[in-house]
Amino acid sequence: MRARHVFAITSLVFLGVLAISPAKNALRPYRSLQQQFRKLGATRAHSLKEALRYEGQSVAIRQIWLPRLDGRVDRCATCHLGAADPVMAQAPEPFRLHPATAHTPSEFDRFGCTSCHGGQGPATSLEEAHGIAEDAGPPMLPREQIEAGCGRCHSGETVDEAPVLSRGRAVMTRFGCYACHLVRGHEDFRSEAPPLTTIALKTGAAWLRQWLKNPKTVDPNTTMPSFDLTDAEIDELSHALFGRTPPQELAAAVAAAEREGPGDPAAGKKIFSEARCISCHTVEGKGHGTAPELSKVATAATRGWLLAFVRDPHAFNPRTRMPQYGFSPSESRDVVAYLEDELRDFDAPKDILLPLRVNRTLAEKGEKAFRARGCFACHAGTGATVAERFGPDLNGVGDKKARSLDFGKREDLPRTTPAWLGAKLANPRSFAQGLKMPSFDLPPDDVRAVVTALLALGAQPAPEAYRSAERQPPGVIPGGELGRLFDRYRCLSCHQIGDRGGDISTAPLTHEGSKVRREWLTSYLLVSYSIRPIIEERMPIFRMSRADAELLAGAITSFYVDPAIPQDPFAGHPDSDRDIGEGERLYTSLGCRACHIVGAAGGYYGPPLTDTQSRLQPGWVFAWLKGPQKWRADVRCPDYGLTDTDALRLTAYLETLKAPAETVARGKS
Amino acid sequence: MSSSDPMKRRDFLTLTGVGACAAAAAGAGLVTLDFLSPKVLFEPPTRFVAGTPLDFPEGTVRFNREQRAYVIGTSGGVYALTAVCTHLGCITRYLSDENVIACPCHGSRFDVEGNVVHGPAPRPLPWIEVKQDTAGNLVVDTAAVIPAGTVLRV
Amino acid sequence: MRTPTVAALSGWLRDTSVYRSIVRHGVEDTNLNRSLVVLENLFLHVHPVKVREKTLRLGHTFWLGGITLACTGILFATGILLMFYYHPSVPQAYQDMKELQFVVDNGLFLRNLHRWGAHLMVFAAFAHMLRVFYHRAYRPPRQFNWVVGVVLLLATLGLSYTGYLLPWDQLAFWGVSVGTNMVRAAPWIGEPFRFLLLGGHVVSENALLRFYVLHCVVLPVTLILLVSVHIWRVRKDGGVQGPPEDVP
Amino acid sequence: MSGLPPIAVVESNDPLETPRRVALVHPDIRPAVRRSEERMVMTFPHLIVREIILFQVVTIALSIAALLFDAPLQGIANTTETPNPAKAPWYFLGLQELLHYFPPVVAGVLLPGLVVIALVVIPYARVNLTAGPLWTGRGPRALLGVAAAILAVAAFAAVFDCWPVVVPTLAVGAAMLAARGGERGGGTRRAFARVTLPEWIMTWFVIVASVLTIIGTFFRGPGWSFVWPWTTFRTW
Repeated sequence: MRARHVFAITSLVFLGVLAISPAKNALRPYRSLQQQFRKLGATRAHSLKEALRYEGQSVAIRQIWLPRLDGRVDRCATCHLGAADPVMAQAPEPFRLHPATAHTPSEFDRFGCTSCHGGQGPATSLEEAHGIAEDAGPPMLPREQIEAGCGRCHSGETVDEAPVLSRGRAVMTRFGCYACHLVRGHEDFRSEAPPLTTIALKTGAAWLRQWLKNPKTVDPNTTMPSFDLTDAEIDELSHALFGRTPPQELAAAVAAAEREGPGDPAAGKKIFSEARCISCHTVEGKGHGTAPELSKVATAATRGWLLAFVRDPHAFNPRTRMPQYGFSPSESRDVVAYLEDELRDFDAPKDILLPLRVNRTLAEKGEKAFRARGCFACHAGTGATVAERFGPDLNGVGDKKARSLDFGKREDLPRTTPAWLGAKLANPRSFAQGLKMPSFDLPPDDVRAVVTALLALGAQPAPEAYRSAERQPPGVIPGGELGRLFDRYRCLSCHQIGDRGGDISTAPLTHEGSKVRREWLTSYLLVSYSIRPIIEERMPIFRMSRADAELLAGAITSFYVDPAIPQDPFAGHPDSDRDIGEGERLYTSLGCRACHIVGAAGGYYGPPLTDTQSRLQPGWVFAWLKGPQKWRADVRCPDYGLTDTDALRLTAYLETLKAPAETVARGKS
Repeated sequence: MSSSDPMKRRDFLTLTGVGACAAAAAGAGLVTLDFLSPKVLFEPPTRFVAGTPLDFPEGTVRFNREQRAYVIGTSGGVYALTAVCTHLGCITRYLSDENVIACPCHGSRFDVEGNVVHGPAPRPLPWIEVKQDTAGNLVVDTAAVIPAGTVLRV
Repeated sequence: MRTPTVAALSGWLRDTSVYRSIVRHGVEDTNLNRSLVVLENLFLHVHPVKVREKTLRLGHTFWLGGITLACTGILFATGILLMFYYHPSVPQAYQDMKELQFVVDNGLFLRNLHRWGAHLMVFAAFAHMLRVFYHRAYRPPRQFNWVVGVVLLLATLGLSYTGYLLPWDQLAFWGVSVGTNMVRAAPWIGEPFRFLLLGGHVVSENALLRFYVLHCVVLPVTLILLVSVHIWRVRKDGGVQGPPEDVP
Repeated sequence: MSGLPPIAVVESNDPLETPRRVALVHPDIRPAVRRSEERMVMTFPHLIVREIILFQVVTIALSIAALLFDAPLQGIANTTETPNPAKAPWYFLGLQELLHYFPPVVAGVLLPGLVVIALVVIPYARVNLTAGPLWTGRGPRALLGVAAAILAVAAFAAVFDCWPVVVPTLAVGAAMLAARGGERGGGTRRAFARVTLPEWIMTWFVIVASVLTIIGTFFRGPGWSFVWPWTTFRTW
């Protein structure tokens, strides 16, 4: 009978089909991996007991559960069985011991795996866990951007041991990404870009046209991106910018300066050099390069504007990093005469600085373009605050799924978030027509670094318990008269104080009060000199008044003091620790001479130590010798691990070194 | 199996079909049991760091609410007791005035070594393992019951 | 091919008093005993003892009602198992879906079975309804059973739709948001009905819990009752009815 | 009404042959009650074994589907990120497609409500019980009426630009009109000619619902725009 045949067959098929899923389940890869690991562990074990322990391990899912870290569940150790097992050093993957970092292998129980590596912690198959599978969540961070993981908890601008992340964050700040994009912790960011109210006083239509076409070709140092403007847009924007009414007092200052007599270019050249302009600016590429290239500055701006600007830059742009020098009227005339004489484009057309006759209609269109193109985000007027960001919110960009990103025309890209971000930074408008983001023309290394910094931006901030307390204390800037001086000389443009400030200077001011002597600092502020000749960027001579210098020196030496640095390091130590001869012997045997100059001999890498006695406080010298990296993480000075006695003896020796003037005087006599 | 023996063939087919169905049902039952047994647990870890030996001078009784355990310092060292009453599983509390561990549910009382002083509790409170890790911290494992009287010398 | 051992064993089993207390009839080798199999079994007694041979043919009904019922059975079995690992709360519901895949043995298979079974059930119920219509099998005395069938179809849709939200993923959330927004269009009752259904004005954890209760208790119980009525009526009306020319 | 057909009463006292059955017959309904001479078989094992086979086949088919295709699971529900397009489950996509054309009250309430009511009343509407082939015994007035109804439905849909309704309506309408006088025509026309009015309506409904569902499922992309099934697009 047929039904019986069918019944027999379907029953067998029924049994067979139902058995497939349990069979698949029994053959899941992690089970065989765990069996392999048992064998590997048994062969690598150092003792029979240990080998038996490996053999006895049960096949099971292993997980780290972190209720306090977003309830994270990481089952990576189900396959990566040797990640915390020293026996598994150099073992084949996936069993290899995790490389040593600040948090591993000791703190797996605190951080799990995905908090740094990303990927899908709860998954138990390679494709799902690494995020390769179609419907899996965000994939693991590529090794190139692994430091993004650090950035999830370490929100500071610089993160020790994460150079790429730190660089990415620095690039983002410098190029003002936060002006258009909202990022947690940078809500109050304001761009340094000048408010564009004095264009008509400063430059001409032809120059502005060149600039708007592509700022980088005019000034390679600029952080202003290229917007690929059409000729019509450039025209409209020019009319708009020339159509703006400059503030009355600035217009008067420029007009008055225009009428002043000529200066002395030769004297100006000397002042230009003393003022160390190229500590920030460049001239024909020489210099630091965080401020505009000056070789053609006289072609970009009128004489009156230059003169007025040099005298009071902060009136023109309250957020500029340029300090206000104490030039006398004739000194500033001399400087500008030098600029006019030598730093100009001799091939430039004659009419490059001719102003524009403003057409109201075009100007109105230009103002619209100014908004539509997002110019206002950086060039916000003085008082205006940015109510809503021009660009998209970047919080959570690190958690974006590649599927939610518009790859548009970029068929060439791998469908991953890092690839998309990289392409967006390198060539923002290659995805589709009419995209708003301008092109910053970053070198590939910077792009990689910024992608790392972006991937660190999670949708949610790290839980309170995991947020890193940055090692740098918060930078406190005094108010009142002192604050005004800090502001006037823009100390923070170059120096770091705590977690704030620029990175041009190698001397942070955070502990400056414990470091240098007050009298030395006063004279240094008045007439600075190069402490480390090897470094191009040097402290300018501000031509500040003695009163200003004394006030600043006094404030710095009393305010920026680290209580951990002893005033007198010898207190409580036996007199034998002051053994100068032993200190000198140490100086020679440790090879300090290779970098430092004492007397007439020594290397140029470190600062000369000839004037240690008058310059540095002994407490600082001692603290530094005990561990230079504690004070500047990137310093090359080796940490010799000196004992207190040795460090004190060396300090005692260095404290005998007299200022060069005295040495010279002694030589003469 | 020949066609001349239709009766036997019918029986064979029936047996095959019913047998396969029975096997499938039995297999499904086993797979279901496997399905129902959890493969991962979200339970708090049984090991916790109680502090350093210095935190437990003689006569200290510290109650860890989360882990339901007492860590007790004596002249000889440190030991730990579970705080779960052996009667019906209520959480006991330490009364420092009387130096006893008392259960709020049915009035059982234990001394600080876990012995029943009074009440319905059938057994003394179990002693649990205390170890010292490499950093010198005391690590208590509430899941590891050890013989009463095992004091960690510190 | 039945070996003597099996025969002996089976014979011994049938002789035990326990077996005889459960199964009261003898070996199914006579028509009387075969009738008793059906008559004495709670689950089989919806069947008559004899059926028209014609109704066994595939083309008669295409077995569509049977497919729907088989789906129901599979869905009940898999659904009950899935409930062991499901918490109707946010975001645990979603994490449970992941856990089914990652750590629960055969969890993903059961979920797949439940999902595809649900789709097949909706489809088979539709097809069953069309088959009955074109065969004019709704005619007296089966009018009311047709109505029961329509309600069953709605219950099936309701089960499928309430289950759609339970994984709490994007698909679920927005599918249900869009669906319940359609209800809003109904004048007067639309808004209050949606409010009751979702337990709020938007799809939230309340809605998840309500859908869970509907999906796991209210609708299945309704379905069991109505299916019983439906099948009992079929039996009372003389068995399944095929093409219109085949009126028994 | 006159000329009732003779009613044959089935009478057999042999329960093994024919279960006793009483049919109460309303004169208007006229079910053809005939004497049954059919072969009967024992429910056990003939029906039961088939039922078991059916259950097994359904289980096997679903298991294979479950082994080959994983149930979809997207990211966790996010109230702030609406996928584009946001689609309801497939059996509601016909409705969602309708909502694209018609105002919500029509597409979301009126039409589905009408469909459910129509389904419920099917066995109680006389037309469903008595109807013969559509054109049999009907004159040109019926032709006009049918044509007018088709055009009215098509025109109503066309007002809302709802071509997925207009086209199948006109197609089914054309088939209806072609069926007129089809008894003497070729195979297809002859088959059409036997179709009753309720069957035409149901067929029209099924085709329209299928077309709408298929378009909604496969041909709709971001912003409910028309896309080809193989086009890839960002889902949000």
